[in-house]
Amino acid sequence: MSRIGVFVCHCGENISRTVDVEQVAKAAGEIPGVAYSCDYKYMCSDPGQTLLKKAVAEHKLDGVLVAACSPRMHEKTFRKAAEAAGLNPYLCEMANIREHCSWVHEDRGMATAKAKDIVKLMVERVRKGKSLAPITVPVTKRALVIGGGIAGIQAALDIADAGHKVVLVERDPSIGGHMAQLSETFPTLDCSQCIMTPKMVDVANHPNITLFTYSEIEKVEGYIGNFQVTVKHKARSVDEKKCTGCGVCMTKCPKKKIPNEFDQGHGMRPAIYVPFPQAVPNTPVIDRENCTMFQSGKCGVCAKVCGPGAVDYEQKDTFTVEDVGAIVVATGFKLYTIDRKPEGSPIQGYGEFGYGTIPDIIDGMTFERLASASGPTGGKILRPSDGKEPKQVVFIQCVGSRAREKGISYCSKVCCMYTAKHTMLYHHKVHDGQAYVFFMDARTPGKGYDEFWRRAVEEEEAVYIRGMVSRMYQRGDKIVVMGSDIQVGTQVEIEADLVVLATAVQPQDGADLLAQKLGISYDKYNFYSEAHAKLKPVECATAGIYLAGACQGPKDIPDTVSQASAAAAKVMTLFAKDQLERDPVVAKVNEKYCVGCFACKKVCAYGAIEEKEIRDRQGNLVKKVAYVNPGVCGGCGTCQATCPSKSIELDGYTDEQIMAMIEAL
Amino acid sequence: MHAETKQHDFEPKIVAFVCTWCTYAGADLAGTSRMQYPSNVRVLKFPCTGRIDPVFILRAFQKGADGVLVSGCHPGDCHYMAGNFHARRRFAAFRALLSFVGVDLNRLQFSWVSAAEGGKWVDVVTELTERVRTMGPMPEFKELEHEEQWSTFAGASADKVLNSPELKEAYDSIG
Amino acid sequence: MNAKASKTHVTCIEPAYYEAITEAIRKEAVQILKDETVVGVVGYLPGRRKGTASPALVTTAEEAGKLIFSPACVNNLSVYLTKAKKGVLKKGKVGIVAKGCDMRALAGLITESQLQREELFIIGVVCPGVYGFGAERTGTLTEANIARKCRECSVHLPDGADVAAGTHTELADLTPEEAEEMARIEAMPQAERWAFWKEHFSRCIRCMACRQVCPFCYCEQCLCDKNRPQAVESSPRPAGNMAWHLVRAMHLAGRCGGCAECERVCPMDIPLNLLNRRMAKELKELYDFEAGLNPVEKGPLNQYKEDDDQSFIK
Amino acid sequence: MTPGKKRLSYSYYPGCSLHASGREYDISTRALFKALNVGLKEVPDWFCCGATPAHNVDELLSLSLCAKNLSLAEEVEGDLAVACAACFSRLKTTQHHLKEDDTKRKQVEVAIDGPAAINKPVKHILEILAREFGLARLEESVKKPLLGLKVASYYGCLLTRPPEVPELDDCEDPSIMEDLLRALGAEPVKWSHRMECCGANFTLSRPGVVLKLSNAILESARIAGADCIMVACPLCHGNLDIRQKEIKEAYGAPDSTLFGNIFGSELRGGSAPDQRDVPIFYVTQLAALAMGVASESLGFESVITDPKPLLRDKQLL
Repeated sequence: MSRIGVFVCHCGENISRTVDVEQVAKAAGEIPGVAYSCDYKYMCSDPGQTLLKKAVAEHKLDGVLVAACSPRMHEKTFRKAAEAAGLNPYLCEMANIREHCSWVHEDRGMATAKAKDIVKLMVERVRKGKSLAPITVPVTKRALVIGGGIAGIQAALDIADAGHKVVLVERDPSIGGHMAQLSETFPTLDCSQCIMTPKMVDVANHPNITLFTYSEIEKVEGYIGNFQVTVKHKARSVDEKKCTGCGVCMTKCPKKKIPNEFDQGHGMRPAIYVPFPQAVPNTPVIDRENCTMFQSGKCGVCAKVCGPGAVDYEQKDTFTVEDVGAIVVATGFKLYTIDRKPEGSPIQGYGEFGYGTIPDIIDGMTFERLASASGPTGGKILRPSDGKEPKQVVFIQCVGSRAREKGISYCSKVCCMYTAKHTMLYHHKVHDGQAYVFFMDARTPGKGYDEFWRRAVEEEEAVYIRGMVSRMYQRGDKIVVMGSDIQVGTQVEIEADLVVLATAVQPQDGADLLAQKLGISYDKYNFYSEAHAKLKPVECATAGIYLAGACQGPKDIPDTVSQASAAAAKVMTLFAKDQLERDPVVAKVNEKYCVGCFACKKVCAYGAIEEKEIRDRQGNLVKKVAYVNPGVCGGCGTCQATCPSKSIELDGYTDEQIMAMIEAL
Repeated sequence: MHAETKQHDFEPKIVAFVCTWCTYAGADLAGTSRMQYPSNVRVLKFPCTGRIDPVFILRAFQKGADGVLVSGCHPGDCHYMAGNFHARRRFAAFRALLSFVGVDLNRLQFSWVSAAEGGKWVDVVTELTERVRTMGPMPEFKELEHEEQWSTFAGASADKVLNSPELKEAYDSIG
Repeated sequence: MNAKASKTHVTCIEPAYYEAITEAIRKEAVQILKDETVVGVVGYLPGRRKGTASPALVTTAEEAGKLIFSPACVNNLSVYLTKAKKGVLKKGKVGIVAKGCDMRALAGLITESQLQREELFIIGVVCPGVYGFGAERTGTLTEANIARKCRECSVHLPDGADVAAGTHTELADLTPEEAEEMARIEAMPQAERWAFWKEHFSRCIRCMACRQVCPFCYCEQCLCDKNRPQAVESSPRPAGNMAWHLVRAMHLAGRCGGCAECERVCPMDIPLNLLNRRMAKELKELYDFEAGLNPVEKGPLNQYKEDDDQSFIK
Repeated sequence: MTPGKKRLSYSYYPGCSLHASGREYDISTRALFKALNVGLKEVPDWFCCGATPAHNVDELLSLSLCAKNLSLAEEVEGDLAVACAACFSRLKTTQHHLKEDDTKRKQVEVAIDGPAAINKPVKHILEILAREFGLARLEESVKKPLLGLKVASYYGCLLTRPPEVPELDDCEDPSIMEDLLRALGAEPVKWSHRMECCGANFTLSRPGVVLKLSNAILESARIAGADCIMVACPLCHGNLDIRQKEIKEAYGAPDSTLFGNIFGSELRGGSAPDQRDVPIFYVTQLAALAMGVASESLGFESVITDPKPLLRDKQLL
């Protein structure tokens, strides 16, 4: 006979208002095998927990049921208390009589009856429960960082500085990300590349960092502490070991008129190129789609001029498998574009702005390149269509952002500040020019941020118009911007030479695909979801995977760097232990009865089930059975429902427990 | 949602098999949002709909459930990646079987209720409860529970089954 | 031996036809035993009573010369490879005489890792049909004595077998009795359907012959024999009977090869194959799955597609 | 008519304007449908849809007016064809609201004493021509292609907005009129003011506003090189056609155009603005003309800005 204790919580009045808790406790006491029952005002409080611990000792309880709120709320609390009292924590369960009962029913009689039933069911669950021991798994103290922008670089450097090995994987030929593209940074207006490039060099030189550029994540297997990540190294067509980075190939390449992605398509690059002069590594890559050699087989100039013989047209994609214990995802963002989106797309384009067909309507990143000393115009503000210096520039904020009707409801966070910066940069470079800004609100919470924005308005003569733009069209060589000024209450029309759109920050293309490989969740915009918005802002729900930077949501540089360091700290915390414990709700095979049909293996989404050979003492094969790798098992129990003979069983949700609960209905 | 104050002649027994990550959490949300729904439902928590064996549904009906709800995460949202996809096929097949042997499928409801869909939980539970209430108690499985093996022999079909005079005599002698 | 010969429809199948198959089987079985391709052949020997046949394992060429094939060869022999004669396989490759419906079971067993194709030598029978239960055994197969399952057989040709014995002949114009019966039940009002099955199941004596004869019921411990917990009541009472037959049908869904042995051996004449047929029909309609003659990677209930039908889910 | 295809047939809600100031639209619509052998049966006993004023005053009234008309339309077979952009907008909006809101639907059903026909398909003439009749068939049916006619297609406010209601075309960048014009052999011009407001019913209360807005439209069309403007709304037609003389008087001088630009405009550059007359056509007038319908039956006489010189010039008369 079991000796179960049932503790019925009033939750102040949250439960006792509609549920007669005394009656519930009394009824529980009458269930066979219940040795003790009581009710108490706040079970989760210190005295409540003490009450539980005392009862376990006094009544020699071998199982505990707390009838209170949702187990999602306090299961951990009470399991800890039970453990402190000497019980196995998995013999402590919760009956949810608050969320599932007192809060959703008003009839006291009915609610009390239901609460009694819930307690009755859960008593059976406790009775049939088993002691479970946490599973320990070893930790590989090597981290993978995905993405080589400022977030990835910061996380990689922090982890590496702590003495752990780091693999940094970047999709593009160079690390640096968006920050390397920026001209100057708010709120101090220091040159972005000046603060970024030293960090890039640090990464390249760090003995603990292995850098894979022009590489992508192919496959992720394993689990916290023990990931096996297959990295695809795209064929660079240049041998990184041989290349000295002299750059002769680039100067001799006959194909030079390819729009440069780094300059947002406004500068030109050859077919063999490094994205920008300070690229790390400084090894060129051949853009096979635009290379004459690859397209027609006739050229080969770069190979001929390459002294060390580093150019290799035959190079193939290669794959390596990296064993790591933790993963930091830092894949960053891209900017929304106003072009027409495909039919049925949740996100819309801007027909009223001409769907991106007017050349002198550019986005903020393009303006960064125009303003950058290393950009296509050498830092002169010249408009794309005819290379003239624009005298009237209209900046429009919240393009895509905060626009529910366009499919994006969030605030992109960085635009207010960078638009203020743009007006300043413009004013510094075109003294007789006038900047107008259409804005909804100026959102400038941040150290020195509001002062910065005020400076743009008060000292740098930017005209801020509160209101939105309804339409833009080309008339002659001007862009007519029609908008409203809601403070004056009038229509506004401006003839602009250049329009700069602060388009929304969106996750990178393929963010969802990477998330699926990693098994992490993402929101409807494809931003990665943190485990808890407030208390776990860096962790993913999937253990061992952490987030840094704009892949989780729009962020400016200081926030990104902070989060990257936080993610690194989480990785270091994980690496501080040699072994790690995990929840023991995993499947186990009854080898005696398993006949090895492997239906379980076929339905296991985790690949946790292997084939195991049972041999007799002579070493003859007796049979093959299923084996569950407890470190990999996710604990869903699909295998058990599939197994015809129920020779595989999920701890914590055994058939015995469930059947007993159904019997108690 | 207002409180159900009306007295009913029949309070059906509804059993809900739900996954812990989506529907259980959705039901929690209905609670924290103080939505109201009929109190007939008894919830059994599973890690995933993939864990739910058709035998459980059968057993619930045998043990007196008048209606059964199985609810989990929307396709693509499964915490365990694919458990609900497997469950979907399994229950599609099981429904066909139950229907073929003459079980009224109006008593067996499947739904996807996410952690954010407290309102949908309330709708699903209310709809099933009220539907089953109008259908009345489910007699089929309960009657079976109370029948004995040889009970059919006493009835009209005795001739058909008891096809030898010796057996019939033996049976009649038992009384 | 030419299985691909154009098929003919006749009003009855004479003993000579079966004799030709018998010859072909003997020749093949003797050969593979002689050249030690296999360690034994599972086939049929004449039964003690006239007009019967019984399953047998032959291990010598001499015995193999006595193998037969007749309309009385009703058994699905694949069951001898997993349960009764499981030990045979360990010694080496085994030959087996298999009709189309038996081959589906072999394919299923290979899918479920219970057999390896390379350990089998399949002597496929181009089977025109076998006797129905209780039918008159005249030596000639006619519309009057053919088994119900054979009336709508779609696997006369044992594609995928190592060798095939027989030419394609089948009885002409047979009404699909099982399909019609299934349609009749489906057309009943729900309460009538329940009454139909309730009556049938209540007769069940739980002799477990259906389980014993099923090639797919190879579990070492059946769920329905477990008592901790007891999912299915084990005594022959109506409640447990209903549960047993539903669990059985569910466990066979997507696996059953349609050999109808369960129905043949049932002493209480419960139309068990109708349940299996109904599940097969559903899985064909929903997932386009049909038990076939060749092994597959995963059965229909061990896989999914993201866009599977979910019209029944709210 | 293509053999094998069922003859299209519609019920028809002309609306008040088409029986009064916009008669040309009504008669050209009927003439066009007749020429295309498409059935058109006027809804018996229809009344005003409430137009723009009603819903500003009393929502229930405006919904009920349309709902009643829709249920009258249910009596006539075929989808409901509507020519007036405002009627179209009101009928579609009503269906949209009543589908979304059960409470409102019930109120309305009490008011009109019957079920609201929320599922009766309501189609604008444009979609009937371009989609249901089909551009290819239309092109085949053309007898007199509108060669050399440069047309600015003017959508106005209501045809495509708000995005979820009319389901006619892309809300901000539609192309249905241009597609139609190309099928008729005309040349649609690319211009900026396709979607701007003409001033609508301010024409009565604050004509100054209308002059300003309509002038911007006319001028933009002239700059784009258009010979004429094509509309699908009697009110737009009225504003652009009837007010042309007043607009010229008000904005004839250089630098007095468009909105009051508060931030230095240099666009007009001092030269006198183009003062050409811009005839305004209804969609159906142009289409019927291309189908070879006699111009006398298209109501060209009753408009203010005479289109005949232009049509003669293009050898279309």
